[in-house]
Parts: sequence; C-alpha cells; structure tokens
Amino acid sequence: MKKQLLLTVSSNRVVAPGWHHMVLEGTDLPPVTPGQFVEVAAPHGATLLNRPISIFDATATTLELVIAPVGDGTKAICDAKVGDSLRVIMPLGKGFTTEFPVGSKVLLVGGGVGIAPLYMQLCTLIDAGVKAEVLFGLRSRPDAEFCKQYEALAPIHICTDDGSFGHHGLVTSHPAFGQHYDMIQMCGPKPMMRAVAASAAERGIPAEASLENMMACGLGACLCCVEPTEKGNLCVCKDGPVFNTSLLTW
Amino acid sequence: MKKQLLLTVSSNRVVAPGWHHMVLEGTDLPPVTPGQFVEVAAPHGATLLNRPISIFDATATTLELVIAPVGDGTKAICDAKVGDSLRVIMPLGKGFTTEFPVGSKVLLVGGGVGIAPLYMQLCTLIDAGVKAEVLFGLRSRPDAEFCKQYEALAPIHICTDDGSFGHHGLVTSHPAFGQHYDMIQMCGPKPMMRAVAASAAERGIPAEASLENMMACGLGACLCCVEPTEKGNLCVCKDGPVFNTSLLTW
Amino acid sequence: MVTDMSTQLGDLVLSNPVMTASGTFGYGFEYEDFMALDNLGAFIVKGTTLEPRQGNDYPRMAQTPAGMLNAVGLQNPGVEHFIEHTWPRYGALESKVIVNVSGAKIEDYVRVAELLAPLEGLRAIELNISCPNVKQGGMAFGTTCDGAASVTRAVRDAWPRHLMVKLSPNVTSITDIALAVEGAGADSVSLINTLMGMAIDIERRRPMLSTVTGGMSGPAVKPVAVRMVWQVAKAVKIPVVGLGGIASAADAIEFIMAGASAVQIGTYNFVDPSAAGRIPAEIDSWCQAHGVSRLMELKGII
Amino acid sequence: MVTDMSTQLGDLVLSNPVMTASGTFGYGFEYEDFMALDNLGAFIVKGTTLEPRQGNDYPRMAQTPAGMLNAVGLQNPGVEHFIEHTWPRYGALESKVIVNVSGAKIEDYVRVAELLAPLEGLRAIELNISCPNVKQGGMAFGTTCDGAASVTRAVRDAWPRHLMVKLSPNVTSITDIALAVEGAGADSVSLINTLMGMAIDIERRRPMLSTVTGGMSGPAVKPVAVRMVWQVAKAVKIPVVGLGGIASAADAIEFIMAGASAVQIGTYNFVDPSAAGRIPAEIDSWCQAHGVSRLMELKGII
Repeated sequence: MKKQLLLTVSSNRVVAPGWHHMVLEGTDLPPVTPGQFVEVAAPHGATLLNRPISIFDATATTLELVIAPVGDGTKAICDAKVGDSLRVIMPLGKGFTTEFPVGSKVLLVGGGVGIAPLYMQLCTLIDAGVKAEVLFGLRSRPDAEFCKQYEALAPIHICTDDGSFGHHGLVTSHPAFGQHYDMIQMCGPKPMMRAVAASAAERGIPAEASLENMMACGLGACLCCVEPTEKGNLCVCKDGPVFNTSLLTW
Repeated sequence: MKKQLLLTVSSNRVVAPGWHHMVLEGTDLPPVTPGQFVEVAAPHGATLLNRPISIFDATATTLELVIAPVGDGTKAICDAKVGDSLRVIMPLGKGFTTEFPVGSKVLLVGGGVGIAPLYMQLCTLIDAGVKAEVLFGLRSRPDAEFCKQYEALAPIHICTDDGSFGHHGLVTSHPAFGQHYDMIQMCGPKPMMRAVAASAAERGIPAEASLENMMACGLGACLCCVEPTEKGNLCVCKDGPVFNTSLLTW
Repeated sequence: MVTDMSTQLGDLVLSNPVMTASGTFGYGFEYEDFMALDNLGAFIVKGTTLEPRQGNDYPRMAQTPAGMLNAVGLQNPGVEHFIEHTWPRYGALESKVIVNVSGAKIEDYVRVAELLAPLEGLRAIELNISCPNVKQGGMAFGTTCDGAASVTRAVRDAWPRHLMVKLSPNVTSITDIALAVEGAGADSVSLINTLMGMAIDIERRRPMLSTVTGGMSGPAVKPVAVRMVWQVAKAVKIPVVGLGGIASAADAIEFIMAGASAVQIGTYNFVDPSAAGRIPAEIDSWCQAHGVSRLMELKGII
Repeated sequence: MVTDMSTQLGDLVLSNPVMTASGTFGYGFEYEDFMALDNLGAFIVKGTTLEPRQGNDYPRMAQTPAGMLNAVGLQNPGVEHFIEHTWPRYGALESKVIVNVSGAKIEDYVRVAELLAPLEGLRAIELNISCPNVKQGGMAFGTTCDGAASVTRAVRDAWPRHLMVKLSPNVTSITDIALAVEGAGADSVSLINTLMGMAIDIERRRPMLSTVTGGMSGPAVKPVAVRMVWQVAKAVKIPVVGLGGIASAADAIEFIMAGASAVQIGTYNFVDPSAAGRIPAEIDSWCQAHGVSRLMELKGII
C-alpha cells in the first residue's frame, strides 16, 4: 500500500560531486522492493510537482536516497537540513526481479547516479544466495569512493570516463561485461542502457532497465511518463520504472 | 538614491505575539529618513512580489524592521534564520516631516505594528529638540513590553484593547490625546488614523498619516497603490507612504 | 459533516461539491490508497473515446511557473474496454462515477454515449469538447458556438441522463459558447479545460512537448478560471462546475462564490494525492468557522 | 557585448532586443537608480490617452500564483502633459522611448498619434488595443479583426513612423487578429497583453479588485505567451515582439526561439527593478557560452 508521509531528514551528506546521500526517518514506512521509487515534495513549493527519486535503501523506519540536484526541485530537496520535514509518497512503481534460482549469476550495471537503486537490489540478491556482480560507469575517482558500500557485498568493476579510477571507458568495453550472466539489471543514462541491452540481447541474456521519464503524478493517473513498448505506451511510474528490455522499442 | 542590496540577517526575535524584530546587516546602506520603507523579497519565491515593510531604524550598516507575519510573503521573511540573506530595495517613499521649530510639541500615534516606523521618527525628533510624546494603541500587555525602547526617549502613553496595560480603550479616548500639539504623526489601522485625523482637524492640529495600501513595485511605476487625494490619485509608495491628512479624502 | 454540503446539478444530487477532474485521477483506483473515494462528490474518469488510443508521443509534460503543460492526447483503452473491464469494478461507487467522453467526430461522441447509456448506475457524462491535444475534433468543437452546439445536441439525443459539457478557455467569449451548449440541451457546463500553452528547452533548441503546444493547468490558471466561471454563471441558467488550479478548500470556496455549484480538483491530484479526499472536510470546517450552515448559500455571492 | 545583439523591427533598429513593457516601467526615470536606461533596446512608457485619466478605484492589484492581477485602468496625465513635461526630460534617451497609445474611441487614438507625430525623436508608438481594464474601447478593439484593423488603419494614417500594435490574448485566434492589423498597416505586433482574470477575497466575500476582473501577468502566463508568439510569428510577415512573464535571459531567449524579434520585460520589473537592465548582458553571456555570434540567428528556430 502506498502512503504519503512526512519524514524527517536525519542526515544529508555530499558523498560525491553533486550527489547527496540523504537519510529520512519516520514510523511505519511501507515495505519497499528494490528498484521502486518515491516522490518527494520540493520544499517551499520550489516546483509544483513532486520529484521522483529512486530508493537507495529502506526499512520500516528509514528511507535512504541518493539525489543529484539537477533541477529546481531536486536542488530544493538537497538543500534540506537535518531536522527538516519532507513530504514523501512511497513506494511507487515496479522494481527489479528479485527471485532467481540459488546460484544464478546476475550483473548489476549502473551509470552515474543510476547506481543508487542497485544498492538495495544488490543486498537483496546477496541475501537470496544469488551470485551478483556490479559494474559501474562513473565520472571519476571521487564517485568511486561512494561505491565502497557495494564493494563490501560483491565483486565490483568500475569504469570512469576520465580513467582516474578503474577501467577507462564505457561499461560495455569492460572485460567483466563480456562474461555470461543469467540476467543483467541496470539503471543509468539511456544510451548506456541501450548499448547494454543490445549486447545482452545478442548474447541471449535477459535484461531489465530502470527508466526515468519525466512524470507528474507517479501513480499511473496522468499518463505523462509513457514509454513506447511492445504492449503500447506504458507508464514508467506504474508499469515500470523497471522494464524487461525485450519489451522496449527504444 | 535607491539601492537593491543583499543583506544578512543578524538577529530575528519574536518581541511580541506575532511581531518579529529583525536586524539586517550590510555595507553602504543608503541614508534613510524616518517613515520611509523598504521592499523585501520573500525567500524561496514564496510570493512573486516583494513585501513593503516600514523601517524601525537604520544606519549605514544595519537595517531594523518589525514585521508581522500575516501573509505568505511576510511569513517567509519572518522564517529567515540568522545568517540568511534577504534581497532588499531601499529606501522607498517619503517619510514624516522632521523639521520643526525647537520646542514644538509633536504627538506620535501608533496602532499595533504601526508603532514600528515611529521609533526612528521619535529618535530624530528628540535629537532635534522637539518635545515629542508617544501614544500607542496596542492589543495587550505583551506588546507594551516592546515599547520600553520608546519609553527611554520620551513620555509614553499606552492604551490596550483588553485593558491589561495602561488605558483601556482607543487612543482617541486617552487623556493625552486631548492635549494640544503642533503636529500629530501616526501609523496604524485606517479607522484609528481617520478618527485621529478628524479630531486633529477639529482642533486645528496638522496631522500626517502613514498609509499601507497594497503595492506591487514600490517605485511609483505600477500605479497600483493609489490613494484618492485632493490632488487626485497619488501613489502611496512614491508620494507617500506619509501624507498630510488634509490631502486625504478617506 | 456539520455543514449541509450537498449540491444539485439539475437532477444530479451530490453529497458534496468536490469532484476530481478528468485526466488527473485515472479511473479512481489509482488514488484508493490515499482517500476513501466515497468522500468525493463525484470523480470524473479519463477521457474515453470510441476506439482505443495510444495518445501522443513522449515527452508529454513540462513544468511551468505554478503549473504544468500536458499533451497526453487522450490515451485510453476505448469505451468498450471501459464497459467490460473498468465499470464492473466500481460496485457501490457507481453513483460517484462520471465518464468524460471525447472524440474526433460527432458520430464518435454519439456512439460512445450510446454505448454508455445502458450502464444504468452511470448518472452523468462529461462531454469533452475542449481538449487542445488532439489533432482533429476536441478543441475545434469547443471554440465555435456552432461546433459546440452541434456536438452537444447530437449527444443529448443519445444520452438519457445528466449531460455536463466541458468548455475551452481558449476563446474570445466563453459565455457565448456556454449559452450555445445550454441551448443545445446541456444539463451543466464545466470549465475551464486547459489553456493552450508552450515551452521551449532552450539548451536543446526544441519544444518541451512532442506536440509543440499543449494544455496548461495548475494554480497559475486559477484567476482565468475564476473569471470565466463568474462570467458564465451570470449568463446561463444551468449549473456551472468550476475547475482550474484548485489546491485547497479556500480555492474551492472561491469558485463557489464566483458562481460554481460544484468544483473539480485537477492538477493538484498530482501534487498531493490525498487532497481531493480531504478538501470536503476542510470546506466543512471553514463553513463551521464562518457560520455557514449550508455551503450553497455562498454560491454566486460575488 | 561580444555577441551581435542588434535586432530590426522593420525600419526600427535596436541595439538589443530587450524592452520594458508599458505600465510596468513608469516613464523610465523611476528605474534610473537601478540601471542605465541606455542598456535597454527600448522602453515603452505608460499608456497615454488624449485626456488625463485617474484610472480605476483602489484596490487595483492582487497577487496570484506566480503572477498578479492589475486593474490600473490607464491612469495617466494625458498626452499633452507628456509632450510638455515628460518628453523634454529624455534628452539623449529619446531614441529609446516608445509611447504606448491608448484610448476609448478611434478618434482619440488618432488624435494622440497626431499630437505625438511632431516629436521627431520619437521613433515608434505602441498601439494598445488590448487593455482589459477600461470600460470602453481598449480590449474591445483587440478582440475582433474588424475592430483591430479599423483602429490600426486610422492611426496608421496619422502616425508617420514605426507603428507597433499590442494584441490581446483573450481571443480564440490571435493569428487572425495579427493578420488583420498587419493588413491594416502595422509595422510590428507585440504580444501578449494581460489575460483577463479575477480573484476573490473569500474572508471579505468580495472581489480583490475594485473592477472585479483585471489583467493577469507574470511568470504564470509565460506558456500562453510563448505559444501565441510562436503561432503569430509563423503567420505574419511583420516582426513580432514577445512579452508575458519574462524574468530572465533564458526566458527572453525562449521567446526569440519562438519567433520574437524583440521582447518586453513587464511584471518582473516590479520584482527586481534592475533585471531589465541586466538581461541584455546575460543574453550576451549565454550566446557566448553557446557559440552564438548573432543573437537573431536563434529567432524562430522552433
């Protein structure tokens, strides 16, 4: 069941250039599955519409987000101070597949701040006995610092645009990408996800991609965030944000 | 010369129920005459238009305001924290007459938060050797606490609506009001000012009233804040806010 | 409720005047986690056309100052899908449902009305003659008196119960259009639909919407909507349903004072999904605090 | 300026396309503490009528979401006062001044134009056929093609230099009106004037404006204005001057991309009195950062 809650900011730290890691606290937060998102109301009405933010991690009393302040709304959200209240609607959408036979190999591919929703997914897969690995495309070394949390859980492969850390180049050029997996799950810029999906399809590997079309309601009511698919226009907010790439016509 | 400045909040205290005393600091604040006002931009764009606020006191480096948070704009301004910046346009309008023969008797009549612009006027008159007295109409005792600053300068007469302090009733029923003065200068609710003006006119005492019509620009450009006068519609922001009551047709 | 909140749109009696606007509330179910749908006076479901429609290409929305633009273009699974799959789910809520009927040709509007007519629990339809986001029909009907009257008259003959007609604000005289649809048999008018607007992404040097122009809604349009409701309510005898930027009980009361017999919450459903369900109680509180025992006493007092 | 910021409205060459809108900038002097008026491409002074006018009763304004309503009603001291007392003060700024000409009857518009014609330094007038705040004339002329064409043609015969006509957005087809005034001899059109709106003080149960309805302006209206500029610029051959909610260089560029040859800053002068003087330099910076050497390259690229 979706809820609208007033949560309190208990931590708000810049963890990489332009990335805020924010912890919100409350009571009776509804259960979340990895890959779902929340809508956060911009403080002071900075934007009329709430901003969709993917969930980094969540419990019954905490919600962790990683936010890049790119527009007026996300900037106002990132300006929130410890102790401020934020209005949050959660959980929204359909997340990643989490049920795999024990021992399955799953690759999680993240690009930029798109690595955020993969953290909760990684935790879930590891708990379920899935052999998960992580492949991230980042801007440069400081972003990689934030990835220590993932590294503690699973093998991690990092590419940077500037070569300042790990592999220099695109995720699709990383040796780890060429291995076989039972599933690739990803979140990041569309060009990256399209390239990954194309390669996965060629190799017969199923893939899931988390999209982030512009949305208004987040509930499947306004039909603004549609993505053309084999089943017609589907709502990223309700039918996604995670789609099997075989459905997508991008 | 008018200036638009970014000033820093150095103090913001509630000094009576619903009254914020705010001190703003900056450099090269332009000279102010008593009764002039400023336009303050509401933080976070809470209102599109700036809010006109009368000046409590000012120096070349400080601006003191007393603000009642009654609308969205003044509420956002009163929410400003020490260290916040506020955009201020100042000084605006024409203030009270300050030049009188030494020994003249002037009564300053304030109603509610309208006492604010009378503080700087009182200081100026006292410095100039004018025999100024103060007559305030307030809600109740806590408002009177704030008036200690005036009391230190001149004889003060206080009326309260609830009788919890001073005279119980309207300023026009206070014994001090019946004395003779060379000028009455006032700021407060229109009904109070009209009653004072009528009585002053009967007794042949010149009077000045500070008006606060709704305004947009504060510069005499938009012609929104007009007051009908013997000279036609005049701008409260530019031709006022202080008018000789003989001009007013209210 | 302490206040008598009821309102009457001709023969259509509502427990309270708060509805939700078509296209902002899905089919209602999307909001069930956030309110009891029964709290609403009525809810108007997604614009329904004869054939299924995929709507316009993405991008379909843009944020604007205190508002938004949309160009959804009537995406919906068609009237037959609605009748077979959606309608049966309403159960006890049937009496709260109003279907927004859209189309490109008069015959299509009529056919949709004919197909809906057998749903006896469906008390009202809202005729959308003002959608700015479809190439044919839609707003074209709503911007001339003849066009508005023709489609209204044709549907009037096909639809036996309450017929509400939703008007476009993109006209020189909305009162002329309102009088035309009143003359053609409308039981009520709802206004305003969206103002036609546009926004450009200057960095990419292209329009924000795939359709270039789209419909503007949200608090930004409220003054235009209040003005038009006031003008139309003075001009017609049928009830007026007001919408455009309503975000609070105070906004709803403003429309009622301007002459509206009921109101619709639209874009604000996207901002606070519980708002529409809460506003009736907030209006009740306001009335109690202001000594108003029957809300409709306030109707048209301006 | 590094960028070539110049623009041409037919025979009227401007150093840059940033003007200020009539009614929001007084006579210019009110803003001298906040900018060098010479930074502007032009400034359009207060609506000027044949006779002095006291305008409408107070209250004349109300705040609305991301905008405001006004009902000033053309308060001004009349054209003779302007010619005798105001015009002589402009000196070197004469070439920057455009006078907004308003009236209730065609003869009045014509007479004002005739009286202004001898001011040789006055390069242009803007004909206000779209003021929503006067009982007679004003918007009435602006909402029909015949009305708009008649007043334009009459003034065209009386005014020898650049004739800009300011259009009302409160119409079904602003392109039809624009084509009508183009046909009647206008040298350029400026749009949009205010959207007619209304707001109610529900506590006092009365309208916020003494005139009940008034003109809405500010960022809220920008999407409507951009849409209309885009439509009109595609339809007419004469230059289009865009206004409506411009608050930044980005907004100005948006209007230029939509087809405007120049822009006017209006309500935002009330928010930040230095904005209009700063925006030309900010456009220049944007152009430099985006490799645009001549601003008008961007005109109408949507």
